[in-house]
Amino acid sequence: MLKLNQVHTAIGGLQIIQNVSLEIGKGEFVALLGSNGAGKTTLFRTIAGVLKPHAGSVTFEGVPIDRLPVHKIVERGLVLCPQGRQLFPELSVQKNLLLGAYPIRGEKKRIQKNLDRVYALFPILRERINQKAGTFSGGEQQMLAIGRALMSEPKMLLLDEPSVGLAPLIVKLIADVISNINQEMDTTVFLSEQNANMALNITQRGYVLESGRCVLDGDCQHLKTDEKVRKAYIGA
Amino acid sequence: MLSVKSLTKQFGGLTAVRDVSFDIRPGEVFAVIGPNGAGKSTLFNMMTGTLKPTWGKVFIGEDEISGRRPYQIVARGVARIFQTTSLFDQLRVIDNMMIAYKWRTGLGFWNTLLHTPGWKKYQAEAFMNAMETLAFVGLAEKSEQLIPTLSQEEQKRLAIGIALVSKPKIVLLDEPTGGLIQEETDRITRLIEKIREQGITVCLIEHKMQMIMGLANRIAVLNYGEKIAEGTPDEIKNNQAVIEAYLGGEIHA
Amino acid sequence: MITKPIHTRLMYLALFIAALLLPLYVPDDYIFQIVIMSVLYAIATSAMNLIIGFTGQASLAHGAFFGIGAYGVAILTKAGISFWVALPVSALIAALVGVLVGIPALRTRGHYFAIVTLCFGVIMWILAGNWIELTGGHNGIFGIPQPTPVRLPWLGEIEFFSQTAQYYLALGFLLLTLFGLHRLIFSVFGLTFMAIRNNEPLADAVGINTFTTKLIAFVSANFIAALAGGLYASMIGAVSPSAASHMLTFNFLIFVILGGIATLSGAVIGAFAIPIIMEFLQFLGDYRMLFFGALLVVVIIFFPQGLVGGLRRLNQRIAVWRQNKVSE
Amino acid sequence: WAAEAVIGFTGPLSGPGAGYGRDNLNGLKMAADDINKAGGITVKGKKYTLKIESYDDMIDPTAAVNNARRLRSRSGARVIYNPVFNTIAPLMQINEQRGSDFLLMAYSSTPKIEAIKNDTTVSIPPPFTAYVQAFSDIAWEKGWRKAAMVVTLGAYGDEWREAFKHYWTKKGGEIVADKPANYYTDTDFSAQLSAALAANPEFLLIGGPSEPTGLVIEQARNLGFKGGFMLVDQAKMDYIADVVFKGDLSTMKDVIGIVRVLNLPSQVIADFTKRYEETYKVHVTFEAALNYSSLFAVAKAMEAAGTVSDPKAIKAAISKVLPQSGDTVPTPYQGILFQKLLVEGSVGVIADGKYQKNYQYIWWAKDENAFNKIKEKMVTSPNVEIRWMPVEGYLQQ
Amino acid sequence: MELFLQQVFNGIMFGSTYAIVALGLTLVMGILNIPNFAHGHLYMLGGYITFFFIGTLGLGFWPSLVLTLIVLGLLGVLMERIVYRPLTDQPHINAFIAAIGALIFLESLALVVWGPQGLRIPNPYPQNFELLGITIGLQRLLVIIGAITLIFGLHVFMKHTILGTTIEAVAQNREGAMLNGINVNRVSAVTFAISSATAAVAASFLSPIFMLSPSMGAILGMKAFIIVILGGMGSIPGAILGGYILGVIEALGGGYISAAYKDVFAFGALIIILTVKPTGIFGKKEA
Ligand SMILES: Nc1ncnc2c1ncn2[C@@H]1O[C@H](COP(=O)(O)OP(=O)(O)OP(=O)(O)O)[C@@H](O)[C@H]1O
Ligand SMILES: Nc1ncnc2c1ncn2[C@@H]1O[C@H](COP(=O)(O)OP(=O)(O)OP(=O)(O)O)[C@@H](O)[C@H]1O
Ligand SMILES: [Mg+2]
Ligand SMILES: [Mg+2]
Repeated sequence: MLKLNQVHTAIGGLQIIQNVSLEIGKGEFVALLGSNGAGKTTLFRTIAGVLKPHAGSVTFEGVPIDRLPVHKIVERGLVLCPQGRQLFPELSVQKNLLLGAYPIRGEKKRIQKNLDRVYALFPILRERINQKAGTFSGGEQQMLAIGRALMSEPKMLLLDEPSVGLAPLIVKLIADVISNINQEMDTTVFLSEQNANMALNITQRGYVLESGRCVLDGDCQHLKTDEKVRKAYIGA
Repeated sequence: MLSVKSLTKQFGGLTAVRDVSFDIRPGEVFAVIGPNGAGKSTLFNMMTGTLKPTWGKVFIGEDEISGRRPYQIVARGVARIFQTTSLFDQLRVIDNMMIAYKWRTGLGFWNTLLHTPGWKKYQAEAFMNAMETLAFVGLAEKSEQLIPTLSQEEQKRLAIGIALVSKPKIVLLDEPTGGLIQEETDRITRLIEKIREQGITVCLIEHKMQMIMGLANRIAVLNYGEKIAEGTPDEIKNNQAVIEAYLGGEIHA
Repeated sequence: MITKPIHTRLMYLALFIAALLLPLYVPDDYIFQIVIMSVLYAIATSAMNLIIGFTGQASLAHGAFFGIGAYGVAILTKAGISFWVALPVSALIAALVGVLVGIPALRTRGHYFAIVTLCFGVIMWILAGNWIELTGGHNGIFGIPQPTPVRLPWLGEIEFFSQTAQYYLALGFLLLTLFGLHRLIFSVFGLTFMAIRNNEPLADAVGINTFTTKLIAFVSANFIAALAGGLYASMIGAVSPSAASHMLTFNFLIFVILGGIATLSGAVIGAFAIPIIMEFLQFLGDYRMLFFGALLVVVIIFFPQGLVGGLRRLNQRIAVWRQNKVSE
Repeated sequence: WAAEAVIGFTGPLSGPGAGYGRDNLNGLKMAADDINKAGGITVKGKKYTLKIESYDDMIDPTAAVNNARRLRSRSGARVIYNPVFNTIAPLMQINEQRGSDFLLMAYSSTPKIEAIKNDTTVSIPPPFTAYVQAFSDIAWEKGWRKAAMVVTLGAYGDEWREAFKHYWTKKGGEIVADKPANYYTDTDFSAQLSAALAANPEFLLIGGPSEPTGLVIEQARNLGFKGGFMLVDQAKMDYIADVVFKGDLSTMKDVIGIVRVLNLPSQVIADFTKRYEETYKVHVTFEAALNYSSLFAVAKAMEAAGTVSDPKAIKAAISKVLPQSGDTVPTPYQGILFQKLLVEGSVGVIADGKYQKNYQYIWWAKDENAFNKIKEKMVTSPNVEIRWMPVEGYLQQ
Repeated sequence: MELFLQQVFNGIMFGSTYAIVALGLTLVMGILNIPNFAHGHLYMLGGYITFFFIGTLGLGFWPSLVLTLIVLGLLGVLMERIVYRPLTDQPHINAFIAAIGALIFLESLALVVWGPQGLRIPNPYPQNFELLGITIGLQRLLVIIGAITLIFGLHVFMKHTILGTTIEAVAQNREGAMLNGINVNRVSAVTFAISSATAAVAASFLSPIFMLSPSMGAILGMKAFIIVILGGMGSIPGAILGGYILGVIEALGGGYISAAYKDVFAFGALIIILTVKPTGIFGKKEA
């Protein structure tokens, strides 16, 4: 479904992503592990088209997307739920969600269906339809961000560190919802996390990123028992 | 050491912190935990003068510091780091440290302009202290580097170094390991222990329970702006209210 | 702190000598006039760089403080006070006004600070045009005496009627300004300016009295701007509201940005380059400003770091090119 | 092949003063063309053509000084024109410097210019105070007593208001409102006009640049004002009538102002106006006419002085070539007084929507006798009345 | 009393102009974060374009208004594309310098094309009528009504259409909007088009009462800039309220106290407001 071939990305002259190749099949649930600053966000932004790789290629469903503008990539069904949530703080919950449905604007029925689906996942959002997104707590904002990303029925969802800075209770809730999205809604999910414990528990496969290079990959059981991964990401 | 008396903060209609009191004892590591939006950072902001409390007071020893400006509070020995790593990222590592040391010196406008005899002395003193503290946080070799070239962990260390350089009595650390992986978290934990060994009191906000439980002498738990518990790690672990509001019955994350 | 490598020092020395010998080389009064004015502008622009470039506070009242200096010297010297007293007194008045304005204005930040200072600038400009008893209204004040001659050892008595004398007078002040600014900026104290520009909440949190520091930068900038204004008044011999107008501020701003913000040399280069370009474009006649407007846009797009930034980039390119050559 | 004598011009050619600056410049250009077409000038047997070189200064003193320096050192101009007091003053600071001296031809009607003693300055227009007195006298004769002022802000406007207030109240008139407005930046004057009209004046003293002055007339009428207008001399009655109101005098109805150029008692005026308007595609103004005449005087003075490069000598020779005759220039100069060229203040009147008789005021004659001597030499015409009116500060002769 | 009413009416008419012009600017400043100091010059150009259609081509008032609106809208798009888009990632002060360049260019352009003399457009509705003892010009009334219609229309557009919402979304979070499939560049272009078109409307309505000159945009542009900040950057109600406040202060200050100092009152009031409330009337609290 998604294929990266020897991707290099630089920001402001600084090489951040170096020679990353990976492939994710339809319906898979894959983790991207890496410490802070390893380049996870940069990689995701490259896939989503916010940054343009200066070498290598990104293909989605067989079509090269690395030169497309972001909105065209979204229209193809590849949606990034960004780190830091990137909500519209002054707009209501409802409007945030409706903007998530921008690629399918006009299709009233479909939008309503998706709205109901998101409210079913996160009942708390339904209670606060008219509250401004900016006044939400961190956990609620994360839910809204995920909900918004689902509004256009993406074929593939990139989730960038949804658990960062969240309380243990909320982390668990979010983890459940993401598994649910992958399994029940049949959405391919690529999840970036430095909380390896959580990520490796719910995903099937994972890549490990260090200083912009992909240093390790394999299925989760394998990764969990890897000595280096244990020491660096999971702890004694 | 540092005591907080009935602190309350309202933002418009929202009460972010409600009637919170506690005392931090000299030499301990005091942790503040709680769900997102519980008001932890707001509490820190009031303790350091970044925000004015709507109600309540903060004392350092006998001295009331609430209502004073941040720089006055720093001068009374309270240093802090921010939740999102905050550095002077247009400047070099050493410059960051010197700036933080400046208030302890006489490096003011006239001394600088006129290069008075004191100026040289202060300049040397500032440099020495900066280098010493950099060595303490493990960044001695990086003194000439620019901030963007540092790793995340190094940036966190530098942030802690900036707080320490002016020799505070107490440092307030807001999520010093936020976003770090386990390995790095462990190293920062060791650094915090080292700070405690220096006799500096530490007040800490974290979400990483494993780390907190091992490090803190005492913990206060906030929920919806209110303090719902205070005690030793063992007491907190078994506190029913805390489990329901925050821990969710599971103690590692 | 930041010690300069020897070849930069040599370059500065060469520039200094060239500046001293310049009167020998100017081809005519016209070029000389532009040079003198550029030296004055360079003083004001360097000061503006202190508050805008290094401290990050976009003060748009700079022209007004230039004007306070100009009017101060005009009024005082016409009242018979010696230029050498009138100049520092006017600059001190500007500094005082700076304190009074800065205390409320520095409560605001970013765009808001820019607008508050712009409004203050416009008010001063209007006052200059309408407070007839003090400022002579829109006609301004004319017949301002030249600086009173000074007696110096070896050189004898120096009059300031000739362009050469005016040039050295202005140059002296420019060097003094640069010397002072250099001391301030390349020091721990100067780092606090940049700390505020970079991250004000953190600066606050590490014990810097950010408000006072900003005020010091603002007031110093105003003091120097007023010095430049005072020199201007006595050299041009007449002041009118245009010497205190916001258009002047915008000119300074253009000099700073196109020269290269937050570099000592950028402000000076901008203050020379832009007026010279403007004069050079005279041949375009009616189309001059049309062209100049377009040129501003193009330059800012292609040289966002100003001319100094452009030069640096060029230097880097050359260095890289050399390295490649060596490695070949 | 003749040598060139460069006449410099620095003035506003862009920005709010651009129209005014160009009127000045056009007059000079036309004069130079006419002089050159007639064979140029002959100085000590050598033929010269005149060349106008102009630079924009946007009324910025620094730019004006730069321009003058450029004109003097690069182009060798020894005569430089400038039309705004704010830039004239600094030019007077440099125009006597050894080696870079030039004759400053200053077009500004403020008497302040004469307050600065300068051996190489000549001012071109009549002092506006002459108009203040002349207009007031005519208004008084018409029986107007209650005045309200909505004059332009700025140096010139401020001085006009002050002078008018002084003279009008001395005469016994009353000023019921003084609400200046910025004619350069404002486009709506109803706030000031409403306030002024609320005091029920019989006439309004208004004016600044001509176009906005026309607008003020229109807006005042729209607010229901039925009385008369007095226009400060910067506002040109003919421009307002012909351009703003397209020749229809019914809105203006009752006006006292500077004379319509076409109504000047001069033999060449019709031809001058026609050629001017054809060449520059703009309405002729008094500035154009006066500058035109002044350059003729300068050219003649160069011939008389036998030099094109000695400003002092040229200035000294000006008195020898005056008075000018009415069949060469539209506004003949009668003489020069220290540094002021002498030309009568010409006043035009519109009453009940029709042009009336014009008045020409001789403002510099010390006594009746001197006046009659001057009058003899002047061009006359049946619908012009020549009057004597001494103006304070100019009675030395 | 009548005089007072007359002045208030004048103030409201002015305020209407200020409000529309500031509204257009706040869209661009609040949303695209571009300090478009040349906004007043777009207004000036709008006046000249109207003059071109009415005076030179002899079209009627309303068709000219619509045509001007279109021309200026396109010009806005062009300006965004050529001048400001290349500066997206630069500091604001650079965009400010570019804006100064753009305004110098536009003013010189008008000067070269139409000359320095003031130009007039015949007034399509020269009728006057009396109400409560004050004289009201029909065209002036039209300015007020036009402004209110425009403000209302813009409000509906921003709050109740999906395109309007995308504009707000881009304002609040550019990258977030991008990631939702919004074509941010197109939104910028549309915003700029709307912004310049509103300036053009103001100019079209006013030019029959006023006079056109190349420098007429300078002061208005500066005032619009100040109003936007006074109201709170990006705040639409702030721009409208700020516009009316300034209009009325000027009319009353200019009419009753002193025209020379009327801007001193207006700007002085502004300084006081901002030092009391450092982020403008409707400004967001700083984090
Ligand atoms: N705009 C930028 N300019 C310069 N460097 C940048 C920029 N954005 C990111 N970087 C650098 O790129 C590297 C990778 O950053 P990235 O945000 O992709 O990491 P990450 O793995 O997502 O980390 P995190 O856990 O913090 O989300 C870091 O060293 C960072 O400093
Ligand atoms: N400046 C402000 N204006 C309005 N509300 C604020 C402001 N700062 C914080 N809040 C609100 O106050 C509450 C407490 O926020 P605070 O940042 O203190 O939480 P926290 O406990 O630090 O959470 P986290 O663990 O996510 O950092 C939140 O609901 C937040 O939205
Ligand atoms: Mg990341
Ligand atoms: Mg927090």
